[in-house]
Amino acid sequence: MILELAVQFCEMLVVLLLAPLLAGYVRTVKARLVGRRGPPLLQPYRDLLRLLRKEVVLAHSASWFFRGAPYLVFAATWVAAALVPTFATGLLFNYAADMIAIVALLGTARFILALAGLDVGTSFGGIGSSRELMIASLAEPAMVMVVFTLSLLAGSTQLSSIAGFMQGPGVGLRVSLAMALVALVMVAIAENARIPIDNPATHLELTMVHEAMILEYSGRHLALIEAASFVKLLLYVSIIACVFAPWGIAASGQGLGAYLAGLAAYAGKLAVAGFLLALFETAIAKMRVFRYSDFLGAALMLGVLATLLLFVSRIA
Amino acid sequence: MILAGLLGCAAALLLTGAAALALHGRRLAAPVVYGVSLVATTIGLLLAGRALFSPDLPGGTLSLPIGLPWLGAHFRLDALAAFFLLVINLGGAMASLFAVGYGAHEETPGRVLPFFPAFLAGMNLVLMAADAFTFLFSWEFMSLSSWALVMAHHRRPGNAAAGYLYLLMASFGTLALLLAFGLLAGPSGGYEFAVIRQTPPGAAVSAVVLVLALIGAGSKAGLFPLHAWLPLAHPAAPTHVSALMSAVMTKVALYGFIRIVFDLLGSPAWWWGAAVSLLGGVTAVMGVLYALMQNDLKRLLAYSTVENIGIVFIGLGLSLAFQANEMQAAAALALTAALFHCFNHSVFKSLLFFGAGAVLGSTGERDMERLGGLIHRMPRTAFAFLIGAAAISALPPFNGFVSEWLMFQAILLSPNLPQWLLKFLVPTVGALLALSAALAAACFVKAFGITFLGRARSDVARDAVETDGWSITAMLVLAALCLLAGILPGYFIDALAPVIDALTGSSLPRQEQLDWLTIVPIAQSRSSYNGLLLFFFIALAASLAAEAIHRFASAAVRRSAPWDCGFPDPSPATQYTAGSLSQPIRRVFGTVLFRASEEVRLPPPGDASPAQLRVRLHDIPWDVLYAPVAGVVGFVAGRLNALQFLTIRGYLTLVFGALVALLMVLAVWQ
Amino acid sequence: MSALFDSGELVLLALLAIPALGAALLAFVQDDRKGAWLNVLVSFITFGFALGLLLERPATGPFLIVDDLNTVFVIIGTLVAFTTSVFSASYIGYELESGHLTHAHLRFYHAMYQMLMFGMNLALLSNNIGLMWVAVELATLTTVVMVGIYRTPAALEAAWKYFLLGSVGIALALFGTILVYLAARAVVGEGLDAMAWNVLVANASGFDPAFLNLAFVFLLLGYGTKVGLVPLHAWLPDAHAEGPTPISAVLSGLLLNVALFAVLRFKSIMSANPGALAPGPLMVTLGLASVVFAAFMLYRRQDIKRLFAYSSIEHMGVITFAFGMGGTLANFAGLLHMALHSLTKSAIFFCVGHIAQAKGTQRMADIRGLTVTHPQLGWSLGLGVIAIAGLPPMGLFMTEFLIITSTFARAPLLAIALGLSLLVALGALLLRLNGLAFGEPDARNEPSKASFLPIGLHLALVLVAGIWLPPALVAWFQYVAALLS
Amino acid sequence: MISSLAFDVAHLFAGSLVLVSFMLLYQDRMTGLINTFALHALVVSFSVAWQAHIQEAPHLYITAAIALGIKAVVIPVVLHRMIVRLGIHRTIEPVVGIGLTMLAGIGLIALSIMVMLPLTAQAGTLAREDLAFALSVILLGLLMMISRRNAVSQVVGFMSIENGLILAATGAKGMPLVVEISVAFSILVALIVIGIFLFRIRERFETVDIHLLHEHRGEQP
Repeated sequence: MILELAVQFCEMLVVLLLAPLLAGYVRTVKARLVGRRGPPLLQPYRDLLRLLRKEVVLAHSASWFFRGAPYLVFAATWVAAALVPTFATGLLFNYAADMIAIVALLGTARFILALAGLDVGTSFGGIGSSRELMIASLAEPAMVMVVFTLSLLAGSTQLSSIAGFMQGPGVGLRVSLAMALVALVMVAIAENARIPIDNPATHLELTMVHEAMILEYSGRHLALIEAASFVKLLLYVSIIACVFAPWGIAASGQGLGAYLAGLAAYAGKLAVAGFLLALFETAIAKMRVFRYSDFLGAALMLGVLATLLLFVSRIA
Repeated sequence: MILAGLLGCAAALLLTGAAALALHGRRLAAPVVYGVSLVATTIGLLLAGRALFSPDLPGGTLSLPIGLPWLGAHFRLDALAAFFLLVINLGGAMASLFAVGYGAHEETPGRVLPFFPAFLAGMNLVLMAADAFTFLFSWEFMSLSSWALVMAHHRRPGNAAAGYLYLLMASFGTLALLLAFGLLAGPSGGYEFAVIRQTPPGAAVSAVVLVLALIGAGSKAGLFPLHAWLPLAHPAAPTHVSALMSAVMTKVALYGFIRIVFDLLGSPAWWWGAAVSLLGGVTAVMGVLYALMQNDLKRLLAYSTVENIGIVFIGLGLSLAFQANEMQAAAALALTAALFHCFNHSVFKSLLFFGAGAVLGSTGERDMERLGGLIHRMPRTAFAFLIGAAAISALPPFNGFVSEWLMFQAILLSPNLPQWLLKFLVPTVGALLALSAALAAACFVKAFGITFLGRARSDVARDAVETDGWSITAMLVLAALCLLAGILPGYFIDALAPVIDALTGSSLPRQEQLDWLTIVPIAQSRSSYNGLLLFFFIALAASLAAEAIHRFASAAVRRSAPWDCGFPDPSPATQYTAGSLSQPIRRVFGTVLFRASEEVRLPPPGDASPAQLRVRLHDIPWDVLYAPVAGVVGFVAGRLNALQFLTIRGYLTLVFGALVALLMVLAVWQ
Repeated sequence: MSALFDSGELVLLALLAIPALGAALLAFVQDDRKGAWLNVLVSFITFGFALGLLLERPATGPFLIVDDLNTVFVIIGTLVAFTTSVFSASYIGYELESGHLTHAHLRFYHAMYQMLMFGMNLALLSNNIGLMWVAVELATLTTVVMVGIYRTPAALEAAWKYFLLGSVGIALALFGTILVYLAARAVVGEGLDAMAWNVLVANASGFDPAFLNLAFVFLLLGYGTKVGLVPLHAWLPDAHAEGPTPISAVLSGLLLNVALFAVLRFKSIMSANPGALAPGPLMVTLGLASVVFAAFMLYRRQDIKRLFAYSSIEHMGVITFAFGMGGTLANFAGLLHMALHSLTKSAIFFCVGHIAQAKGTQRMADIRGLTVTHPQLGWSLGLGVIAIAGLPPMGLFMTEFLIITSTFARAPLLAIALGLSLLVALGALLLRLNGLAFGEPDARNEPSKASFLPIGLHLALVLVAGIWLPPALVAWFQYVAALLS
Repeated sequence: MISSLAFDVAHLFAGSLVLVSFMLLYQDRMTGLINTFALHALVVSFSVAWQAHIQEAPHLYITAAIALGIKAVVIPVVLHRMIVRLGIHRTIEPVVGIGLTMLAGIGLIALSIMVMLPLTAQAGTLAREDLAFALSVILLGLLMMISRRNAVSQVVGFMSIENGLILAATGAKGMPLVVEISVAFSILVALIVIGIFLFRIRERFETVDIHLLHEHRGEQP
């Protein structure tokens, strides 16, 4: 019991600590791919610490909600990430939330952030929020359809059980799984404000979504929101990893060795995923705002198709 | 006896309505009436709760020698009725509590006070009625009293028309239900529910009854496309009545549907589930899209009611589909989700309408384009409204999420259904449900963000003051309920068990003894959810972060002008408006579903006049369904009207014609 | 007590004599107030004697008869006549002040009022079909005169239309009566017996069905003209609209019922004869036609009294429909519907009369926001319209529930047609109510010295009937209904 | 015991009444119309008198007398003066051509006979024939009323209906109240005539109607 609790908490810490590293890693890889040296690998940590130490500059029209939002966003995202099996499944609290609940938790974070964008009452916050809402209104259903596909297949919405099922012999190569993967990746890209939906590096106002929403934030608030977005990226990567690449992931109560092995495997997956993401981002260009709906609509359609095709492949 | 007590409450409410007439014009009238309603509904609430939670339900039947002679009025209290009585009396009590304070804003109390208790009584009676006549009588009485309340502000433009459409649709629905009961009772004319239960009708008849019930109860609940009256009528009433109509009366309509289809109609056919759940899905998505297009706060809330009704119907449809295939456990899950959502919706929709009412009372504005920044002037209202908005957007750890989560769990059982149509349909409905949930979040970001956040868009909004204590209390109680039902859903699910058991012959496993108060609808390995832990973790993480940062990093704050990329504009007009916030979503969905058209008028170069953007939305069901009917009636009336203006000779010709015709009939017949 | 006049016959004679004497007396009363209140008094005494019928029932004579059926009609009739006379007292006073009527007219009016009562009581109580015919004609003629009493061109035109159509109806009814006599003569022999209703019913089985069929066609059309069944209705709206409002109330509340009563009498003769064609289908057809037609006609009305006149056509259609469907349940519903309709519709006309006086117009376009300017009148009208539209808690909901469901069990399509057309009518009535009672009030609002006793009494009765019917009444009505089927 | 001759005579009268009804339909001059109606009334009164004779029912003579006095003499005279006063003694605008009206009339007679045929002999052949004729007279009267755009000819039509009724009533042997009824009817007719006379109802109801409709009704077509 105590051990399980310890493992659970250390997973939470791992998630929190690895997140900025992943972000920095992706940045570096991107820089290298376009032939720049890029910032050092640990730059995100430095940024966070610097921001944390700075004072907060609040607009006059900011309300208590504006000040509370970052903490809630950070907490919701972190909790969601902590509930995803990273290096081990069946942790103590994994059953507290299944995949649907995790998606919904991210929804909570987004809800709060979108409201925070509206709080100061500037036009940029509005742009960010309204675009974020449009993206979410398509991305979330797509995500839910992916969840459908997986859970119909695995007969469970628990990530641990799904991971267990995916390791087992029951799964062959299935067209619907491929579709689900593609849809999931597209959703992940949209949700994490990556190219082609959004550009985390940009400060060209009119194309911003996430950046515009948090434009008025500064100091520790900004730090928390940045941290939350790092964690979110990690979360999606972990989901993909634990569902589509469940190899080496430790089951609960296998002892310390298994956990360490799982941790190593997890780090490896993160590295691969980060590299692929960087590669993808350097390869394509950003979209116009009103093409988003096509992109995400495609994701949604893929999700639905995956769910429906599941039945075909079932009887086949 | 509990039933007698509940009837007593209804009678007391009716008398209060009568007394309100006597008290007309007194200053004391409003507090007295609302106070008595509060007491009566609270007693009703307790009695219903007692009936629901006591293991062996002392329901019993009561028949009074009133109403239809030689039939009498039959009343019965079973688990289903008890649950819905709980819901509506909770809503009624909260509305009364809110109104004790809010009633002060009422300019024509004489048009509200007599009908408010009567409305409550009518709803109570519908739930207790145990024969067709009493049911329809109370049902129509409920419609009538609520119509009177809608007409309370008849001098505002559009309200009278809204009331007209409302009562017309209500009577249409009642006619449908009347025919449904006529079919159920059969030629023998056994109108008691007990008699109807003993003689389940044939397949064809049941199908017709289902359709009639969908029309009758659906038109009252706001099922697409019979919803047209709802967003007009609900906002037209005084706000605490809007809350009742939207949050509570729609539940009575759902009760009617459940009572007829699940209880009286016998075993369902599989395609019923398909039809009902598909209708529900379409209703949910259309409702929330309509809501997103609104700028009137109360109308937005009314449309979101349509959405939630759709969600409930999805659950009911699933339950029918599962029942038709003897998958009782799954049916129980779906029905639990539906009923739990009924309860949740009644809670957070009341809360949201109260918030809208508080805003309306202190600013006199319903148009969000003229609101904003109210969080500074009305912090408590804003807080409560925020909770409600999060809950209705199905966000954990609040209650809205739990019921939708259960709904998803039920949907995920669809592969076990034998029928191919259902196999394909149910996941599609699931997609619709997910879409509506996401859109609902967007919709309520708009509702809360534009109304309470940002900068005030008008003087009234700038000078708003926090509302009175009664209203705040009502809102906070409801907010607390939203959280409680969200983090301790197990107890609520267990409370539903007798209802589900009575209707599906099965029920979910007991939840309360599971460790950490997790809820597990089917099996631990399959799916589980623990709102308590989530809430605990979020609270912990947030407070830890805050604590740590303030201690070890900086806690300094400096106020200044907004950054706004270096060009802060003092005018609030530069904020995003309600219309512009939903514009991207309108671009995505509206062009097809609303035939939305935008025309931009730019002034010629050198002209300083502002550019204009006009958006035109079409209400397609209105265009294809309601307008033609009105057109036909008008046309026929116009044509027949000529007969009013014949000459006497013309009329004599009519008589002559009739005579000759009859004589010919006679000659032929003999 | 002498054998010649036992108390029952006394009651019977009183029912006929008091109105007749009252008419004669009122013709000579100079003072208007006295006249009005004497009118009330006489009507009240008549009503009292009508109640007496419940206690003591006289033996059936060759000319007069008292049975359960006409007792129902007589009591309702005399009650409405009494309340209407109360209303008319407060109404006519205003008409005098505003100079619409002269004293001479008023005397005439009151005398005619009692004459009308006499005619209707005679028609209801007569056992002889010829006598009944004469009485109905008398009642018609008196109402014709009263419709035309304002002497405005519109009033005269309405009276004339009523008169001519009524006369043709009378002619047809007479021919039917003659045919019935001929049919009866062959069986029961010549003379009075062959026209005595109770004898006819007793021996109807032996009559020549062909005779009866032909007769019923003429009788249905003849008396149906008085009932206001489509397509014989033409006189009704104008007669209601142009006459004094008390007369509109009496027309809708009483005269239509009397004509319907005549039809019922002959219907029961018909149904007593196995060979004759069932009268049901004919009545159902005419009834449904009336409902549908009136429902649509309601939409384009601009005159408030004409509106409610058409609604009377609609409800007469419903009642005829119910009786045509037959069966105890439908007949019961029909009887109850008729009684409640008389009460409701006359109450509505009371309101309308006061409203028209207060607003100085009958054009609905010029009457707005009554609940604001005249709350009592406005809400009473609202309640009346709700009742007449068949919404609970008023009694007509119950009767329409019974009619539709009992029909639905036998002829679903008919029931649906009836239900839908009732819905159409409800739409029209509510639309008008919206305009009249709600919205921004119009400028003109003189206070009206309305007497709310009759309105309140009628509406209260209808409300109570909607919630609780006394078992005695139910049993009695059921007996009558069984008698009819 | 009544001889067959009696029947034939009664029959003759009834038949000739139908004939006169046809003549009424045929008229296209007001004066001619009124005169023909006087003839109509005359025939009726003879027929009634004959019935009184063969039924030994003296009270029927009163009916006959009324018919003779009022409808064959007084009313025609009044009408004559009236049409002169109203200046409408020229023509009577028929709605459809006379010929068509006559055809319709023949159709009506056929109809009335068809309707009467199934009557069993129980009623007695005479009654049957008589009724057929009476019914034809009534229907023809109605046809008259609706095929003339003219108040006076409508009154004439109505009175011919009444004659038909009296024919039927008197034909029905031993029927009570016949006299009363005929009296009541005569009052009715008188009232109608007075109505036209007093209220100056012009040659056409149309003009009256439309005029009133637009000005006084508060109802626009």
